[in-house]
Amino acid sequence: MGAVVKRSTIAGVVLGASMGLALGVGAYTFIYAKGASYFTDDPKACTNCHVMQEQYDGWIKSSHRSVATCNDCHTPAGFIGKYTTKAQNGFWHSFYFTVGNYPDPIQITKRNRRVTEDACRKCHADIVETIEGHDPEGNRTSCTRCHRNVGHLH
Amino acid sequence: NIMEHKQEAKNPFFRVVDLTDDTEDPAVWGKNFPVQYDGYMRTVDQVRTRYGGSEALPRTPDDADPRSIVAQSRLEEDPRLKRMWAGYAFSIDFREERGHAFMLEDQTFTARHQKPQPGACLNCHASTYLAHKRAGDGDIVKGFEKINPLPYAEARQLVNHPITCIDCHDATSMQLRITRPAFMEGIRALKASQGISNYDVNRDATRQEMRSYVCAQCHVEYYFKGEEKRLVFPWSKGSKVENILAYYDEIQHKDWEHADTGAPVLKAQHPEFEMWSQGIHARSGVACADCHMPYQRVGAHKVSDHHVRSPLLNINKACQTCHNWPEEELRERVYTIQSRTFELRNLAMDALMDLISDIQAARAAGASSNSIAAAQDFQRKAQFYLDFVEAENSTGFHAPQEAARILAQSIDFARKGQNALRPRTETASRN
Amino acid sequence: NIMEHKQEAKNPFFRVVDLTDDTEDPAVWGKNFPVQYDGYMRTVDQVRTRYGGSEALPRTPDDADPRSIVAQSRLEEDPRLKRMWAGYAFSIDFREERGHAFMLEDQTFTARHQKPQPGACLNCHASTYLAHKRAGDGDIVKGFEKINPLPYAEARQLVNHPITCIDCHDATSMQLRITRPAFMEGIRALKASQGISNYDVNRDATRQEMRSYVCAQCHVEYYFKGEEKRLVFPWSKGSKVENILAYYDEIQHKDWEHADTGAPVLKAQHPEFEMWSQGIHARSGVACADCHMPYQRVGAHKVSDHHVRSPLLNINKACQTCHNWPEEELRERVYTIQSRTFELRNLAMDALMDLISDIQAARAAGASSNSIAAAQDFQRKAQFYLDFVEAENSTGFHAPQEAARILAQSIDFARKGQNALRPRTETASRN
Ligand code: HEC
Ligand code: HEC
Ligand code: HEC
Ligand code: HEC
Ligand code: HEC
Ligand code: HEC
Ligand code: HEC
Ligand code: HEC
Ligand code: HEC
Ligand code: HEC
Ligand code: HEC
Ligand code: HEC
Ligand code: HEC
Ligand code: HEC
Ligand SMILES: [Ca+2]
Ligand SMILES: [Ca+2]
Repeated sequence: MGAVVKRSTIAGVVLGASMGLALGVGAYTFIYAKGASYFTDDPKACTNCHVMQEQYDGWIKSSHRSVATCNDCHTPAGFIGKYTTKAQNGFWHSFYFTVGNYPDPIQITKRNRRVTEDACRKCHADIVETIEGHDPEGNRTSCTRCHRNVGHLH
Repeated sequence: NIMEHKQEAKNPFFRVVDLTDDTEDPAVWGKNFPVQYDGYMRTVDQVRTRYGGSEALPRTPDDADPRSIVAQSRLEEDPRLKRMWAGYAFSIDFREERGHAFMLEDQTFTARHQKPQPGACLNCHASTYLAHKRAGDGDIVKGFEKINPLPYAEARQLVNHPITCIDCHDATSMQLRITRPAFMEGIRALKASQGISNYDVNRDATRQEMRSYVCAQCHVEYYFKGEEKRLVFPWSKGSKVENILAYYDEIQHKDWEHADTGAPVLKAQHPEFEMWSQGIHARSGVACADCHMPYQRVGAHKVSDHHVRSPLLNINKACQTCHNWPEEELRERVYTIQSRTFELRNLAMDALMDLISDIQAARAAGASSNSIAAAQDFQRKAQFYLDFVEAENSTGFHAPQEAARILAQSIDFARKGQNALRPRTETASRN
Repeated sequence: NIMEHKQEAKNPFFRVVDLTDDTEDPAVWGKNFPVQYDGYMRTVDQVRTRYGGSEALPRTPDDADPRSIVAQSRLEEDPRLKRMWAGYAFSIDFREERGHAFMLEDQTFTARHQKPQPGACLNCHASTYLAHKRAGDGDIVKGFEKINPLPYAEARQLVNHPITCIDCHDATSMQLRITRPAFMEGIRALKASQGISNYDVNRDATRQEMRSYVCAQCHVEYYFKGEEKRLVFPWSKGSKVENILAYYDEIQHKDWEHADTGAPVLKAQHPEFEMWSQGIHARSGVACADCHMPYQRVGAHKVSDHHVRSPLLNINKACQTCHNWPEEELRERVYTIQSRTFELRNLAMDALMDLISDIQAARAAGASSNSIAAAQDFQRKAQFYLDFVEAENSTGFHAPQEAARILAQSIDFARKGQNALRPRTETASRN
């Protein structure tokens, strides 16, 4: 019993410390790297992190350049969803950017791919209604399997 | 116009008629889904590609065969095929396959019926869902078992259409579903060989898998098992060519005895699903329907193009959604793959002809039965491997390197068979 | 850290030293380009992949060969190679190739020097740009012609480094450039065969082409022409295996006479460029450097990873920029391709061994010189085709179906060679 308590206490301390560290770097990153612009819909906000330059360049070349910005595809619909996703992404963004230890090329996470695939349906519900209509939940068509270049043309 | 689109958008389809699990006639389904029906009806088109599609050849109808148009004869194009299948029904009549609209009449009138065929043939050439359901009193597996052993002509009376909507779709939800007992059993055996037990395809398959599985009910290698003529897909050891041959070897199955050589040989038939499974597209999750029934825009909607055909006749929708290359370039990529396959297919065919000649000669010269048996076994292997690619209808495209590998093996088998009959010139062999 | 990033973004590099067209030492270049230099120096790493990379094996240095570490011997791994090359220097010593850092010492100390080798060898194993320039008084082609015919040991004195920066880069613009006369001439001949006359690679190649051409200066099939030992890439009829064989047949070139059979045979060597040219990646404009020197992010910049190596040791950067699949899946895709190639390579190797045994036996038994000559010609073909894939270092990955096609042809040649020596058992042949 005692051993278990002790171990979880240590775990708690370690976790707390690393959270603190992460928040610290997060704050530094936020100010220096013009993080405030992160809360806007301006695509340049994302490229303030030059690591995102490639996606920006790809977006500029893509068919959606004039119809959708980053947030149209990478945040869920609705204010709360949008800003929790941003907060969550923003935290990891700052953390990885500062620590410098992230996959390169960057790869979208499962969760965010889902967000993005939802975004397609926000705008294109009409056209895909026919092919989606009879689809059981959780077993849907992946738009990017065919349209992998719409958001970013690399 | 926008008004119209908005209108359509709210009504993905007009439920003009009520479809039930007993509605067979596609024209009735077509009332609710006119676009899909329209595509479906266009499978009568015949256009040739370099290695695929089909050519519409006029013929004079006669009593035995009322068809006024058929596809080109493959036996006339390449007489080596006749010799490869000497003694088997395929050496009598074998044509390039054409669209789904023709499946029932092409089967009914093929001259292959000169050898008696069973009702099991119908599984892949007719809308059998309701026939099975009726014959089995609601149990399609029972119906399947009843119809399989009937003589073809008798079973033929029980069906009315080539494949129709109800063979692929659930009438109420329109979801894809598997209706063929042979595939339910085949895929269960295949999954078991991969360590997945008790696989129920209609319960466990994902939607994307279903977009290939509905095709794999027919576009696969098969045989009729035992007196019951049960249609079986020989996948319990796996679906690669060596697994299937091992299966047949184990049960000592032969399709026929070769007329020129006496070898107990096998014919492979349209293993599109098996070959595709070994290719990079399957590995990347690209389904048969993605290429052969690509989405097309119709008004404000997307629909699957039910005009099932060669993707080379529709490169724009079939390939360019994923591949950003010009149409001409994509066609060239396919032709490059196909011409390599065709080159090796011809090499393997020549090797097999040489082996057949050698066995014939050796039997005439009274060679030892041991060496003849060895050569016959090589013929069985060479023939099955070659046929696996020859019968596969993409001329290698579905899995380019795998097709070449199989043909290389076939060449080696055929030539080794010759060796078995041709001893070295010396007596003491060295090293 | 961010501070640093912003800083770096403004200074793509610090010009610490002035580089000229005579700066050979890579350490000097490294002052301006520390990251590239760092990668370059890491080509000493030895890590094995399933079929590639290399293994660092300790050895006891001796007078003839001071190396304390070498790569694994391919001859020990597969003794059939010895017999395939019987009578040729390759049957004495042949190892898995390793990183660029070793190219000069591995060449200097290979036991293949038991057969005398010319200075031409150095073209691909040393930084020869300045050696050529000096020997030719500023004209590298003249220098090339002078050094080629020298005995190896003598020529060896004229070079100091394995490949260095100046062999690939222009010292002032840092642009890629071709420095090897053999490639300038080879690619001109190849383009001419495609109807493009007077091709000047340093003038006409695009930047993306250069990202492969710099490698194609060495990773290609070659031979030494005539007494001048001119290094020649045999591409005037094209660069596919049949074009190259036709070239050698026309000039009746042989690399050596096979010790066991007396056949006038050819050895293919590292035709990576030729094989890649037949693959889907080349067709899609993917260059050697895209996979073997992918961009990597260093601070705010992208630099080409000068640690040239197997992409399987760097899948994330080498493949995932284009292919959105997990690392494990990408590795499996490569292994699937390679294991098919390896399977056929072994089949072709066995067929060739069988043919060699048969020719040996037939010669011992005093078979007709006609049939022996026919079999020897088949050996020449089978050997060259097999070697073309065997010597190609990607185990088929660079062009999977093409590699399989070549091996299938090889098998057919070898087995037909056996037939040429083994008459049928009967007298009157029937069809
Ligand atoms: C039209 C929709 C769309 C827009 C607009 C868009 N993206 Fe994306 N983005 C995607 C999709 C889809 C993916 C996943 C790519 C994949 O699956 O290959 C993605 C992936 C990413 C990734 C991960 C990299 C990867 O390839 O997985 C980053 C980073 C990214 N986007 C940033 C941005 C930025 C920054 C912008 C604005 C400049 C932007 N995106 C605009 C759809 C979009
Ligand atoms: C503070 C710098 C920074 C800013 C600002 C930034 N990003 Fe990123 N982003 C990163 C880094 C670093 C990564 C890689 C981390 C990882 O892979 O999880 C990344 C990864 C991503 C990914 C792929 C990983 C995932 O979580 O799916 C997406 C999508 C993405 N960013 C979208 C955006 C969008 C949209 C914006 C603007 C609203 C944005 N980013 C703004 C630094 C930033
Ligand atoms: C903010 C709304 C919005 C979002 C989100 C969005 N799109 Fe679009 N999309 C549009 C509009 C508007 C057009 C028409 C653009 C045009 O005609 O140029 C369009 C056009 C298209 C087209 C046809 C043109 C082309 O690029 O081929 C495709 C395909 C498409 N979208 C797919 C997607 C996919 C897949 C996603 C999700 C990854 C997505 N869209 C997300 C608004 C959006
Ligand atoms: C299997 C491939 C495939 C998948 C998956 C797919 N599409 Fe498409 N999509 C296509 C094809 C093919 C077209 C072009 C149809 C045409 O031109 O007639 C298309 C066209 C479109 C268009 C443009 C129609 C136009 O002409 O303006 C949009 C928008 C679109 N798709 C959105 C989506 C969305 C959203 C999803 C996910 C729910 C999706 N697609 C999934 C193949 C696909
Ligand atoms: C990536 C695209 C793609 C996928 C996926 C695919 N095919 Fe094909 N298929 C082709 C091409 C290309 C051809 C060659 C057509 C030609 O030669 O005209 C072909 C040919 C065929 C043919 C012969 C057509 C003719 O015109 O004679 C049949 C039958 C076939 N495929 C069935 C299938 C089945 C069943 C599946 C799934 C198990 C499948 N295909 C998956 C692209 C594909
Ligand atoms: C009920 C059995 C059955 C099913 C299910 C089936 N097919 Fe077929 N298919 C056939 C038969 C039989 C033919 C040959 C018809 C003939 O030649 O008369 C054929 C022909 C074809 C052809 C050749 C057309 C031509 O012009 O040469 C293609 C392509 C094809 N099928 C693809 C598919 C695809 C894709 C699916 C699934 C979406 C599918 N098939 C489902 C039995 C079937
Ligand atoms: C497992 C499914 C299946 C069974 C069982 C089946 N077929 Fe087919 N058949 C196909 C498919 C798929 C095609 C189209 C592909 C091809 O021709 O290779 C086809 C094509 C044909 C064709 C047109 C091409 C040709 O070969 O001339 C005829 C005729 C034919 N079948 C007759 C028969 C007969 C007779 C039987 C019974 C002995 C039979 N089929 C059993 C699936 C099947
Ligand atoms: C050979 C099999 C096959 C036959 C026969 C068939 N379908 Fe389909 N159908 C498909 C496939 C595959 C899809 C794509 C399903 C998916 O993506 O989940 C589809 C999709 C559909 C859809 C959904 C919307 C769309 O277009 O993607 C409708 C509606 C439909 N079919 C109606 C019909 C009708 C009506 C008939 C008869 C005239 C018919 N089908 C015959 C295979 C078939
Ligand atoms: C839904 C997406 C999709 C469709 C549709 C599709 N492909 Fe592909 N194709 C892929 C993917 C994924 C790969 C594997 C390479 C990769 O991961 O990028 C591939 C690979 C290939 C290759 C290289 C592999 C080989 O076999 O040599 C060729 C050639 C090719 N496709 C041609 C075609 C043609 C022709 C069509 C139309 C008949 C087609 N593809 C349809 C997604 C698709
Ligand atoms: C699309 C990626 C790709 C391209 C383009 C490519 N290669 Fe490779 N290469 C590979 C892979 C994968 C291997 C196999 C590595 C292994 O087995 O470890 C390989 C193996 C090699 C090897 C043997 C490496 C070893 O570890 O033993 C050499 C040498 C080589 N390639 C040279 C070249 C040259 C020269 C070119 C251009 C003419 C080229 N490659 C183009 C991916 C590529
Ligand atoms: C001057 C000749 C030359 C040039 C130019 C050259 N190579 Fe090499 N390469 C060699 C030699 C020689 C070796 C073998 C060295 C040894 O085994 O000691 C080698 C080995 C390799 C290996 C094998 C590494 C291993 O671990 O097995 C790869 C991969 C490779 N080269 C790729 C490339 C690429 C990519 C380029 C162009 C960017 C290139 N080479 C340019 C001569 C060259
Ligand atoms: C046209 C360029 C070229 C020429 C000329 C050349 N090499 Fe190489 N050599 C290479 C490349 C590329 C490799 C790495 C790939 C491989 O080993 O297949 C290599 C690898 C080697 C290796 C290491 C692997 C092995 O075979 O044991 C030795 C040793 C070697 N060469 C010796 C020589 C000798 C001796 C000569 C002269 C007879 C020579 N080379 C001429 C390009 C060349
Ligand atoms: C085997 C050939 C080869 C050698 C040797 C070589 N490089 Fe490179 N280098 C390349 C290639 C290929 C590129 C990519 C050029 C492009 O994309 O245009 C490159 C690019 C570069 C660049 C441009 C920035 C970048 O990283 O893409 C610099 C700077 C550079 N090399 C420096 C060096 C230095 C310093 C050395 C010696 C230590 C060296 N190189 C040796 C082939 C080589
Ligand atoms: C610069 C882009 C790029 C890079 C880097 C790249 N590929 Fe590809 N790959 C392609 C393209 C383009 C195709 C052809 C299919 C297509 O058009 O989508 C392809 C096709 C393939 C295929 C299917 C063809 C075949 O030969 O079976 C495989 C497997 C593959 N790539 C694996 C790899 C691996 C492994 C690596 C890393 C060693 C790699 N690729 C690096 C762009 C790339
Ligand atoms: Ca056809
Ligand atoms: Ca190696």
